[in-house]
Amino acid sequence: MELSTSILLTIALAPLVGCLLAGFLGKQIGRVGAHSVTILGLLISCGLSFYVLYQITMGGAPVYNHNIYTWFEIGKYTATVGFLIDRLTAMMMVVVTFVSLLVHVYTIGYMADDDGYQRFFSYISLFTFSMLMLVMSNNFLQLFFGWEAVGLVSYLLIGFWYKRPTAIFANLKAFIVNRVGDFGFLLGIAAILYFLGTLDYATAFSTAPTLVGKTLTLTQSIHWDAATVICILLFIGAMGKSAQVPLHVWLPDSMEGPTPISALIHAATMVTAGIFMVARMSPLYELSDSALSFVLVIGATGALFTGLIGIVQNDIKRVVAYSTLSQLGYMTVALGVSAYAGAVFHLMTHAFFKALLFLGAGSVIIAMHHEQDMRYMGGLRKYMPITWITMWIGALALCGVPFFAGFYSKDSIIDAVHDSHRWGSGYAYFCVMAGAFVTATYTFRQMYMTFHGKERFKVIEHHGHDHHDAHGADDHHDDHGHLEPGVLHHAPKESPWVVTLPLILLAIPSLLVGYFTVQPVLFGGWFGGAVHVNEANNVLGEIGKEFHGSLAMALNGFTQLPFILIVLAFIITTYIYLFNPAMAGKIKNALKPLWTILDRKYWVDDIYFAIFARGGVMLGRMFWKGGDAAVIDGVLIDGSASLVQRIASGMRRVQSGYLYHYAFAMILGLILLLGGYWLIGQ
Amino acid sequence: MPNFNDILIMLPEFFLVAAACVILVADAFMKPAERPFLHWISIAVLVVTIYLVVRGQPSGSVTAFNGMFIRDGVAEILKVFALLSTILVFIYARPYLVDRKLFVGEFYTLMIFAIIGVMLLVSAGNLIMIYLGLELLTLSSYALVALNRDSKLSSEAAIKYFVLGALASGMLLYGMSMLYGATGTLDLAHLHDAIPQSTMPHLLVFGLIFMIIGIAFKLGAAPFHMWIPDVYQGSPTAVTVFIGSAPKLAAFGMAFRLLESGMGDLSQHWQLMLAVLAVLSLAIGNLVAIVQSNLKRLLAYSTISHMGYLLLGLVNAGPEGYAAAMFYAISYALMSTAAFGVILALSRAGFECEEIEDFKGLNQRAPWMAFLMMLSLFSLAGVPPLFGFFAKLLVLQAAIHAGMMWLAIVGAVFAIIGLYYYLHVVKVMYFDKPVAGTEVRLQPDFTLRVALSLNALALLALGLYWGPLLGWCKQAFAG
Amino acid sequence: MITLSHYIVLGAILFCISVAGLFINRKNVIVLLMAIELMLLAVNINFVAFSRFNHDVAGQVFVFFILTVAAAESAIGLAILVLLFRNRSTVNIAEIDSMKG
Amino acid sequence: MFNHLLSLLIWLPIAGAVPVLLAGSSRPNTARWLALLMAVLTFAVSLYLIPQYHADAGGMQLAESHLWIAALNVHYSLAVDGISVALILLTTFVGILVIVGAWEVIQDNPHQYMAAMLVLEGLMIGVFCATDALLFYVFFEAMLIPMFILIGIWGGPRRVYATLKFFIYTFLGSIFMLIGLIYLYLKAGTFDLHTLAALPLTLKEQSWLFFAFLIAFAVKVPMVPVHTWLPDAHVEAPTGGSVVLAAVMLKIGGYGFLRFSLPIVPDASMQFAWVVILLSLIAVVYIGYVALVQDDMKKLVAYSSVAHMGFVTLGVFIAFMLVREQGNTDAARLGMQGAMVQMISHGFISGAMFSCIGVLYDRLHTRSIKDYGGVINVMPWFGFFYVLFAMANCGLPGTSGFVGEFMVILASFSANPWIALFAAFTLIIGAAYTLWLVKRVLWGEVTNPHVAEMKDINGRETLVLGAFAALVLIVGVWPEPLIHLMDSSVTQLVQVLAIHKV
Amino acid sequence: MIDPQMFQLVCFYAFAAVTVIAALSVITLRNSVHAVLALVLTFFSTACIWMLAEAEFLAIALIVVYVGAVMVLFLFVVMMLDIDQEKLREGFVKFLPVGLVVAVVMLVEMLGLIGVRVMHAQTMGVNPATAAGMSNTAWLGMALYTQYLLPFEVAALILTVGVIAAVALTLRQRTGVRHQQASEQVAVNARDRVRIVKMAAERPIVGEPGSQSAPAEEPKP
Repeated sequence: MELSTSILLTIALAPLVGCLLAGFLGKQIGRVGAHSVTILGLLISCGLSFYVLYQITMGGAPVYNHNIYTWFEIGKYTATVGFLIDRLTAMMMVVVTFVSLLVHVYTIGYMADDDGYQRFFSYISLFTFSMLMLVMSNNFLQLFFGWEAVGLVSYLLIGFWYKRPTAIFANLKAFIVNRVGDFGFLLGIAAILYFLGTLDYATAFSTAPTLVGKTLTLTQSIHWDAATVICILLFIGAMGKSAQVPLHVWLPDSMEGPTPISALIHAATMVTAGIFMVARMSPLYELSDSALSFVLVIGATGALFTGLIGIVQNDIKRVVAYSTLSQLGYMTVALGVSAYAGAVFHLMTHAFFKALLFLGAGSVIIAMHHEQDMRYMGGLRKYMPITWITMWIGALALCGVPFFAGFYSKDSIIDAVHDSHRWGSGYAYFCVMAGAFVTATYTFRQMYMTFHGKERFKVIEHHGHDHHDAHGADDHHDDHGHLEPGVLHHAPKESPWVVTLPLILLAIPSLLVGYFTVQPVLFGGWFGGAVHVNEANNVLGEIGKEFHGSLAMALNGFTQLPFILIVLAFIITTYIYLFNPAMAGKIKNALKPLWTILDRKYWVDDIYFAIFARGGVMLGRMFWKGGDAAVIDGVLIDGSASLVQRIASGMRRVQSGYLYHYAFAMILGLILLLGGYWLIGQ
Repeated sequence: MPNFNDILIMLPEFFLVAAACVILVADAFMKPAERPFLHWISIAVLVVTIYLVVRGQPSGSVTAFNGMFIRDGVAEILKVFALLSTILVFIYARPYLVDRKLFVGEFYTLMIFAIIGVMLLVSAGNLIMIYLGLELLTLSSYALVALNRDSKLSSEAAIKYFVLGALASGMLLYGMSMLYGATGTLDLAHLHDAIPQSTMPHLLVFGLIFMIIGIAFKLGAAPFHMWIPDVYQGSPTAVTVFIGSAPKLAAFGMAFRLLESGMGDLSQHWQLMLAVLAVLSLAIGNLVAIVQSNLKRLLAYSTISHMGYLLLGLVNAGPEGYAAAMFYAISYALMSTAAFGVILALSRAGFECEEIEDFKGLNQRAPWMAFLMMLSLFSLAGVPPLFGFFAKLLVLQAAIHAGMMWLAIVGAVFAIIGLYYYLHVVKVMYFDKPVAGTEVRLQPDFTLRVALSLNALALLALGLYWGPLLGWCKQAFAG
Repeated sequence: MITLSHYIVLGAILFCISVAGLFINRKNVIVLLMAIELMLLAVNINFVAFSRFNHDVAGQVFVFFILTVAAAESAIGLAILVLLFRNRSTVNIAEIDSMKG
Repeated sequence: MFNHLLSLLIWLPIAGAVPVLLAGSSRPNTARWLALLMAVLTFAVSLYLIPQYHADAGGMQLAESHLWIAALNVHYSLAVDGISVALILLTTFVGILVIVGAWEVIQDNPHQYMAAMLVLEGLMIGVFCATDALLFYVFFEAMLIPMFILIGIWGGPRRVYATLKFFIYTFLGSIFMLIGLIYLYLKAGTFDLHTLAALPLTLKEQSWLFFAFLIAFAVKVPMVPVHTWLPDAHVEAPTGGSVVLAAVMLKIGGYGFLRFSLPIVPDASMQFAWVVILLSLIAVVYIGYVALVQDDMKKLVAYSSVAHMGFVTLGVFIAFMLVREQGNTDAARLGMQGAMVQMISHGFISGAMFSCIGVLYDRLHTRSIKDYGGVINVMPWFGFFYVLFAMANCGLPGTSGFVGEFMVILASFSANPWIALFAAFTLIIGAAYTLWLVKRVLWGEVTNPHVAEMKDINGRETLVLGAFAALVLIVGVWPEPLIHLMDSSVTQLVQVLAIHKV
Repeated sequence: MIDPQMFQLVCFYAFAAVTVIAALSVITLRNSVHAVLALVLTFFSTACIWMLAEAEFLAIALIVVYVGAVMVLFLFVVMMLDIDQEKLREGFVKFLPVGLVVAVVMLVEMLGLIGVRVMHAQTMGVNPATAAGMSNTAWLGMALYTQYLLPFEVAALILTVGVIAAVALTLRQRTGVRHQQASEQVAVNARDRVRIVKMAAERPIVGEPGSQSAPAEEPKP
């Protein structure tokens, strides 16, 4: 059965309607009204997404690819707005709407006493709309629209607490770094239009083979392969959005936003847009090995080195954030070895367990009264058991312990890299393998520091309560500022059901989704025509030949190197954080230089800030003061004005007021005319 | 021998001479209280003269008194506008003169004699007539400049004007003598015919140089402009406004008669000289105006630059160029009467209102006057859609047509520099706060207000519809 | 034998003398007026000469008018001079510079 | 059929200025309402253009022509094509908003202010309608007078410097164009643009004329390096003046290129297209950096205007490379359409940005960024609009700011990837300066106690900003109607480019 | 016998020399009166030169008009204005070289351009007046009153202007001087003598009731 356009429009627009209602009528409809309309919108959207997924996979609906309206039409160039619904899209829609729905619910609890409640709901619904536009697009224009729109919402949400200097710094940074990516992305689109003459996916992909042999002339002597140029440019966009090295710097800072956002945007959905995009463009990427090698190396670097930073972080959300960076690296690596399905598969599983981890972290943060420093936590498991258990599920999934969702996706990627012969795959293999150990290390460390061991916070029971009321009406987050870190008003307690319910609902897929879907998605060619892999590059196909069911794969996983590394990490962290907490400090001191490198995040942020931010401002000032003010205005404009003035002042002196000078001038004129005539006559 | 027809041809001039004599005599027998009567009579006389000029205009060109007097389209247009501007001068001047106890009959008689000089000059068909017309005009002007007998500036201006003017007419005469020597005739038409057959051709250009100096002096083109700033500033404003209008038309007429009617065949020589003078005038006029603080003096320098533009038209040396130059002279006469008219309207007893400072915040004190002044200034600056722009357009076009693109570019560059000081005055009127001690006359004479408004608004109206005027100018030179 | 050039050269010399008189004289306005008379005289010599040598009456007629006008001009010039002296008690040109620039 | 529609459009506001002026300073409200009435009437008349103009047919329509100066063969001839219609609509629309925007803000002689605005509006419409070069020039220059007055009287502390600079700069540019036009007139015997377009000219002549036109329009656009009048003029102008200046007046420069440089001197334009392209790219990059470090809000937006107008000139002149070197007329159309859309869109966005700054200025009487901070705390609705326009200013898809830039970048990649590379840099630097501004003004804690007392926007201000916002979004989401309106005209222009005159 | 032409030439040179020297004196003499007298001499010698050119009427007119009228006027003015002669000639020498250079340059230019050599060939030939059978005066008069009638009339206008201007500029009704005008004294009206001033009553100063002054008495006519 053909999918109906109206259903698809409803899916996309329902969140937008919710957003507008909550945003513009927030005061009128109140808090309950705001979350009701947005959640209702999401429910509709999510339900219909599941329906679409069902129709596409089971219902036998053909791929939907239609334009809604024409955006512009100039000669042979047209730009339209339309939807392309295939399995890839359908899966993404489900992931997006499902996680978003849960985040909406979770927000009711998390943001309960925040002033910007309605605004927040409006934003996240807007985000959902944008993300849906991105994934459902059937052309590059709309893709770019969604791409930038999610960036906008991300900007708004990171800076949600706009009074915090760090938040408004982070959101500016996020937007601009993303813009660097978009810069490449837009050029990539321009290149596609130039070479293929279209912005439509279907047309572009079907004519993509004509790119072979075409080159882009940069100078007389430099000619670049067209496909490579296009792919790398597009991937630069993905690097921005999916926080790949070296454009990863914005993601850790984005943790300044409220936690639900970190879960939704900066873990589950938006940051994976780049992965989705590359998978979507697989017909193009398959044309360029060089581009894929580039992708591979970038991804591998991110997978390992950003994970390392996670080990030294103390902020509970930052650990998860670095883990996200690392996992995005894994996905990118998968793309780099043409394992697009693997990447998307990891994207899906990651969406669930990473959202779970973030929301769990958020739950902890609520319990800790918005204290995020793990050094003031510990032993929380007895206060908040549901959070504790669900987070462990997420953590194990993240580490890739067999049977958990993460195992299937991550192990497949490692295998795929192992089997790949692409340039850079050796380096990538090392990175992902080492990354597995690193992932396990920071994950266990985080879990131990948060939930196990001694309590490192103090509770001052009565004082805090009054205080809290008095300032409750003010901003929620300020009333802790004057307290000592780690001092709480009252004991931590388990979060309300609106918070734990999403945790549970996310824990289930984190646990199970891999087991049930790995076979069709990875090896069953589930994506069909949505993802295109050249036969020579089909590493997943190779692996698939050795695949004998999920159970077998999991059991086999226990014997593989990654699991051994996980165990090793488990042993080490357990020893340090459960039995010998002092050890951590000793190791830190022993490896001071290394620790500093990681703590300073390889100084990448500092270098960027110095070069681009400060450098840009300096350059601007130089241009302004030197170029505009000094040269153009100073010399050319005011200079010529004052020159005129000076000449004028000089000339007025000729008009001396003396009659004999006047007469002399006339006579001089006569002599000159006579002389001139004489000279000409000669 | 002259016959009645000759007198008919010269009827406007004869009428004016007669009227001047009547006024002169009447003034002697009038009480001071009856002076306003004289004022109105003078205006009426000029109006009638305009009527006579327009009415009796024969088609084509006719001469009277053995070729001494030419009556043609050029003369007609110049006379009409000269008379018109003089009427305006009379209206603008009256309150000013009354305030300063200068409201005397001599003002009117001398003005009328001057205007007779203008009329004779633009109609001159003989070098003698040019000289006499010129002298009638300048001698009257000398006296007018010195009219305010108790003013130091006035007498200083007069002596400067006199000495330099006499020097200039000396040079003009010297040139005429050379021309006469080379051709043996003083009649312009004969001169024109005799030039190609001259036995002493070198004398022609030699004389030409001296005559050009005479013309340049009268126009006020650099470097023969030195008298202009001092005379403009030193004269009573009522006289300045006159000097800025009709005599410029006369100077153009004289230039046309001498250069084209008389020495058209030498155009290749005088074109270049005029170009040089034009550049100098543009440069000096526009540059030095920038540093002025006295509005009359500023307008004087602006005159110099405007004469530079006028020369751009003459440089063309073709009917189109003359039409452009005449158009320019007319536009300049109208613009300068309007600008000086505002100064006259605003001044009061004991307050000349001629420093730029005096115009501070005029928009708040007298918005309408400020508006009229703004129109005049923008017109002088050559900003469309005002009259002055189109005049500039035509002369630039004439220069380019003559193949002197460089000259047009120079003109354009100096137009920009010139813009600055006009804008400065507008700025002072509109953007500055009024200062104490510069309270202007708030209720100027009714006729003055009406005339001034018409004058300034004409700059706008003519800017929007200047075709007919240009048509007349072109037609006058077409024959 | 007197030729035209004699007269013209004389005229030129007188003209130059008068011109020189105009600007080497830094003090007295009256001398300026006299220099102007000299200049007119130079012109008149030219006219008379040309008239005579061209056998044409016009030149002499012109001289007649120049003489007439010059008389009127002198009258006005001297009147202005008197006025100036009354206002400033001086005829020193070097002191007549209230207006400049 | 009524065939004086264009004349009506031009003269209605100008004639309307007279009663407004006569209302005098003693009856300010009469003047305001009268002015509003006139502006609305003009807008209504301009809306009537849409059904009257046949977008599919293209070409110059609704022509009227009367002999103006017979002696010089100058005609009062008006006609519009799609581009003009779009720009006229922009003008009349902005015309209403500036009058509404100035309602209570201008307390000092409001009748003069309103009258000047109306005159300015009529003259700007005249520029877009004129098909006679001299008539165009007259309107082009006459505009300066009301603008000069607007800035000079109601402007900021350095208004005199700014307004003189503005006037002289523009005059400087246009006077050379005048000489060029005279030269053309002497060759062709007419100022009619259509005839001039058909006039054969040697490459040398074309080159001189090209530079004469270039300087005139480059100043108006403004292009680097003749842009420095704009920041000063904007900073000192009253809000309405800034809005009109940015929204409409700058467009006249771009429009001039289309009407003069392209058809009259196509070969020289091709020859020197690189100059314009280079300057446009410098505008994008260099001015972007300069905008980044401004500490005056208006100056920042003014510089950003320069950068954005760079896309207009870029879009117009890459068309030459595309048509002549590659024969790719469609890409040329894309680029030129992009330039046109950018003109319209920049009209909305810059107008809106300046209106926003006006709102702030009316409350705090400072434009210095450091005096603000945390405005969102007290003015949430204002913040909404401000962020929206800021996003539009940095070209976020879905807003009109994106459309033109997108199209120009796409087209310029076809012309030369390097051009696209530098053009696309605006994505980064544009975001940087705009959002940094937003960060410093809107976000953060309230540090200045005066900010804490600021009231959110009132109904009048909401109307103005809302109207801008609506258009920014409509054009951003669905630009096709606008593009369709101009498409046939752009196509014809592109065809003209291909014609060699030499 | 001396060749008459030679004699004429000698005379010419003699008069020319006198003319030039006198002219130089005009511009260099310290004393204004002397300068005027030098100018008179110049005119005389020029008149003689004109005689040589057989322009008798003009020669006489020059003397009559100039020497007789204009120069007398000059003298009159020079003597009327009490000018400090010594002071006026200071610094004269300083500017002499410049003036000399300029004058000489100009003379050279002028003579160069005039082309004296060509004119050298031009001789006086027959007197046109004699040829027409008239005296010089009649010859001139014929032209003046026929051909040049209009200029002649205009010249009259100019002279009128000269008169008006001279009178207007110099005739002063002295305002500061007190004259007794008997006729007006006799014709005086009583009303003109006494001015009736109406003044507002002064407001009393509060607190000083005694100081309240009586209203000013109205003077009786």
